[in-house]
Amino acid sequence: MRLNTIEFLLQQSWEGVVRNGLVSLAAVANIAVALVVLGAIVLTGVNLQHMASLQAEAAVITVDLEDEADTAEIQAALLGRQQVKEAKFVGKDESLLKWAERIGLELPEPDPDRRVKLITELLGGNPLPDSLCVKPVDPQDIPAIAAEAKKIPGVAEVRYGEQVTEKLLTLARGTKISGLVMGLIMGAATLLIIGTTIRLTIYARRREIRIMQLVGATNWFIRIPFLLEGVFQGLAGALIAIIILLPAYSYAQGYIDRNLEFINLVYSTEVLAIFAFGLVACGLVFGAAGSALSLRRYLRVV
Amino acid sequence: MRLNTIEFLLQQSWEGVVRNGLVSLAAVANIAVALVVLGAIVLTGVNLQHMASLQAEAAVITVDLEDEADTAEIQAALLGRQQVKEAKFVGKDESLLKWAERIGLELPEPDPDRRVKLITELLGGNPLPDSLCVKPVDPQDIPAIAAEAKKIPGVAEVRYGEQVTEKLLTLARGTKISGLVMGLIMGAATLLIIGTTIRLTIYARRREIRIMQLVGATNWFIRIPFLLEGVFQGLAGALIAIIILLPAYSYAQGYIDRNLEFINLVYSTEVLAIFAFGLVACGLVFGAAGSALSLRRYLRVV
Amino acid sequence: MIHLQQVSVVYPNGTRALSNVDLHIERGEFAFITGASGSGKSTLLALVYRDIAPTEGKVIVDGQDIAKLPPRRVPYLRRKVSVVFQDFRLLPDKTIWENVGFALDVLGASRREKHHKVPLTLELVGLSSKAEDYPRELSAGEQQRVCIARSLVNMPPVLLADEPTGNLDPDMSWEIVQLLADIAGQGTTVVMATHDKRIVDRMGRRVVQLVQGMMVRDAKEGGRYDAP
Amino acid sequence: MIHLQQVSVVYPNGTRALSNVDLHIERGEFAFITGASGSGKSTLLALVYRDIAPTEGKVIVDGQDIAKLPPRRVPYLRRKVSVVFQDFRLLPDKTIWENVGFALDVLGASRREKHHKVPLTLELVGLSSKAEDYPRELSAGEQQRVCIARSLVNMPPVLLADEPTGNLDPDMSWEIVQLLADIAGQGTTVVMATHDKRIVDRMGRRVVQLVQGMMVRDAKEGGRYDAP
Ligand SMILES: Nc1ncnc2c1ncn2[C@@H]1O[C@H](COP(=O)(O)OP(=O)(O)OP(=O)(O)O)[C@@H](O)[C@H]1O
Ligand SMILES: Nc1ncnc2c1ncn2[C@@H]1O[C@H](COP(=O)(O)OP(=O)(O)OP(=O)(O)O)[C@@H](O)[C@H]1O
Ligand SMILES: [Mg+2]
Ligand SMILES: [Mg+2]
Repeated sequence: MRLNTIEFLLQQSWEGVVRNGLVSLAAVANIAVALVVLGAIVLTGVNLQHMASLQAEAAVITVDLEDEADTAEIQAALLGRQQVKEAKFVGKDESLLKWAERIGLELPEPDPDRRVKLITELLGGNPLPDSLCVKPVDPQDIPAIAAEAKKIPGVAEVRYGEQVTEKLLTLARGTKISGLVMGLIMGAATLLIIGTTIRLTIYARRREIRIMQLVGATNWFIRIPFLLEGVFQGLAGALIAIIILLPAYSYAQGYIDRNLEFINLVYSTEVLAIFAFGLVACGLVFGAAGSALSLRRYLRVV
Repeated sequence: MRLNTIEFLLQQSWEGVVRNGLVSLAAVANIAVALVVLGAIVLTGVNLQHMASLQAEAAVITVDLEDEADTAEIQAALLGRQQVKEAKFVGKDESLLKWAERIGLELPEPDPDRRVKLITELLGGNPLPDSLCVKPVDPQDIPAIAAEAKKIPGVAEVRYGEQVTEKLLTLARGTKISGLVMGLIMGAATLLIIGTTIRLTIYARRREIRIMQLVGATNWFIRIPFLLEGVFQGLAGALIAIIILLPAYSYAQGYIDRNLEFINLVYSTEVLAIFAFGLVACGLVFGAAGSALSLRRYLRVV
Repeated sequence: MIHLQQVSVVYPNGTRALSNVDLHIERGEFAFITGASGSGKSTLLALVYRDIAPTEGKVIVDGQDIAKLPPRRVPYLRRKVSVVFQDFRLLPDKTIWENVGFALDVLGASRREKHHKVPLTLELVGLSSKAEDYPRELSAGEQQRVCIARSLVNMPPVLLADEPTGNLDPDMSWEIVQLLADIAGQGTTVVMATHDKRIVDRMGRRVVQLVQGMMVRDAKEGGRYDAP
Repeated sequence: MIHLQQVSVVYPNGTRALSNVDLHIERGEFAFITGASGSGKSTLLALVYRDIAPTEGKVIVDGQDIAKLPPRRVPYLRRKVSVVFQDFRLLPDKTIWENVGFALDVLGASRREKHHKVPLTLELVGLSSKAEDYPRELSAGEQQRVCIARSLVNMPPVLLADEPTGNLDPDMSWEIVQLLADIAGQGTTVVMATHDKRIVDRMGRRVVQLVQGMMVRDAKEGGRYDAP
């Protein structure tokens, strides 16, 4: 393409944006709203996922051992499975101390060994067994590991807070799936809206396009200003979305941090930079793709 | 207005929808997407609010009494306040039994009285005080009631799980506010999008409008088909939104009910009917208002 | 019927299109407006159907000073003043039949009235066979005749025709002008802007000539295209 | 330069616009197309700039059978064939200057070339003073001259003019036709559809007459508007 042509086309695109202020406004508003919604969904999904996995990561399996069991052998059996990350031995005395602490039993004795002795006396013996504290590589595998562990000889009982862990895992899975579905639907809707909006702008200028064709302009010559206009609009929409989302998120993060410590939002400059970059990329793709698809239809007939 | 005219205008509007399929599609898609997002926000907000208040409702204040306190008098003092719904006496033995149950102390004794005796012996006395279990009318008032209760003579200590209750209340309040803000923003964005889209359709047909004016059509004659077109589109958008949202919500509700019993979604035909009705109303208002606002600007110059 | 008193028009971009024009046309009169390209003929007609307001002077149509007409009254003026536009201005999404019927629709005419008048008028301009076609499917001359039919169908008291024969062959042009003269004979005031020397000379009616926005000639009877 | 061989055109709605037309126009020739309204003049021209394809027959322009031209080659044909459209077709968002310049833009002309050619061409049609106005600010005749300027500015090998004087006064019309004749003298092939009997008779050039889509007359030299 000649330099004259390139200069002319760039000027055309810019004039398009300025002259068709109204049309551009509609497209930019559409893209911005769609990206805000899409971005909010992504942020929510990422955070739910993050929280669920944080919680699930803390999940362990407690394997109670029979009195005469061979601890080392069972430990080896468990660690032999790929899904198991760690299998720490926890003696019955240690468990007893922890239990006493948890129920708030107040004893005037600071030395652990003597505390154990005191509690044992108080209860007339230590009712707790020795156990192994097993950490999985992936929290998803907990039920499978537990089922396997039960079959090992010398294992008395396997506990892992079925209720909470399974719920959290379900929640995490549900979030991932529904976030993906919502994201896809919103993405499609965004493309539809942008596509129809741009198609509408082209429809509004159908006579001009036809005149250009009649005067000998190639389809690309006509297309490029529209495409660039779409890209400009996508960019503008993305910037607006970022200007709305990032401060809102940062405010929400601060508010939650101050008031609800048990919720833990992702907030690293790196993640947010990637997120902003993603929005801009989406805006560009949406703008360009929307224009391109709409133009295809309208310029088919020469 | 004459019957002929009304007939003509209705026919015009319908033809507008059919002939400008593309334009209509854009507007309907815009409205549908906006309403889906708006509806999802409303549903999420309602449910979070509902869950938070369910949890908060279970919150109670425990007022520990001094040994020689006049239980009846303190009870009367508490019940005298409007914010207090209930103040039930809980004896120290009852509390001890509950505590033992909570920490999983296993005793071979089924009879409550003798269990109390056994535990008391085990611990060398019952360290727990008598107490009053106070329920507030509105969970919001818990901190205030607690502060007041502390001042009553004969009250040793006041506990109400500050942490959890306040967090839940904060969460509920935050949800309400951010839902409202989000809803308002989305509503404004929707109006903007619909307005610009319809303005775009009018812009695309500016020559026709001008011709009609030149042939002697009054502004209302020109406006009504556009307005009705907007109303049709709003209605269509609302129906699409309902068709997407209600089954999705019902599916989500079923899924959560089956997998996550601790989450409790609102699901009554009545609420959903109101919700659907609200969507339709929003669609109508959006469609009509969007057209009306856009028409005002474009028909100003005769 | 139409009275222009010391009318001047200056467009927003500064172009002076009319200067101090004084023109009085009586009910039922038939007048030609002639003048070179850009001399202000269309501007003069646009004053009468209130597409533009005069910068100076008065425009009185049917006894009403329309310079001061409030916008919401304008449509009612336009129902009395039909226009054959130089660029046709047909509604692209309506068939020929509907385009002509539209002038009756705005009056709230009944279906029966439309079904009586529209075909009759299309017959007059020789377009019965094109009734169901859309404007884009017609030749330029055919579109021009649709515009003429639309301006005739509601039998207006005033008919303005802006170069109504510019896209018609000489025979057809002559027929159309005869038609307009007939209508003038029935009491309609007809003003026609034209470049067609042959028609003006052959008709020998009143001729108003413009030169750069100024009225330089007003030949009452037996007028010719060129000044004698 | 332009060869129509047994060409027929039937529009999608069934209208038969041309029937078995055989027409051969040589390089540098100047030909009039005449015929009543709706006789197929615009259709004939539209075939040459490939706005429509013939239903039957061959259309050969500059040695190329354009009925089989792939869509992406069409713009290049149109740069060789300039058209003065019956309805002007100016770009509403561009000034007169830009509208005329656009015909050079599509060729990738330099800024200098445009600044040399555009004012010169506007001067030719007498519109230098309107260069910065928009089409809507011009009279119909002025718009028509802009369209003429646009078709001249890139000095095309073929120039089609569809009723280029329909909105011009007789003097201006004669000037424009002289201009077209000059261009034909410089080697451009000019085909002009017209209803203007006076011009056709005065020019005495080749006249092709259509009646309901059929070519009924082809008067090579000294042609007159009406058959002798
Ligand atoms: N796009 C179209 N679709 C259908 N019919 C058409 C179309 N364009 C033209 N016609 C018809 O084809 C015939 C020839 O039209 P054309 O425009 O070639 O006439 P013309 O000789 O240019 O007439 P005029 O002098 O009025 O411009 C007419 O009967 C017209 O109605
Ligand atoms: N909307 C406008 N804004 C600015 N100037 C205008 C406008 N319309 C017309 N003019 C200018 O006013 C003058 C008169 O225009 P008008 O259309 O009345 O001429 P006309 O006599 O009808 O010409 P024609 O025979 O070419 O149709 C012209 O110089 C034209 O450029
Ligand atoms: Mg004019
Ligand atoms: Mg034609």
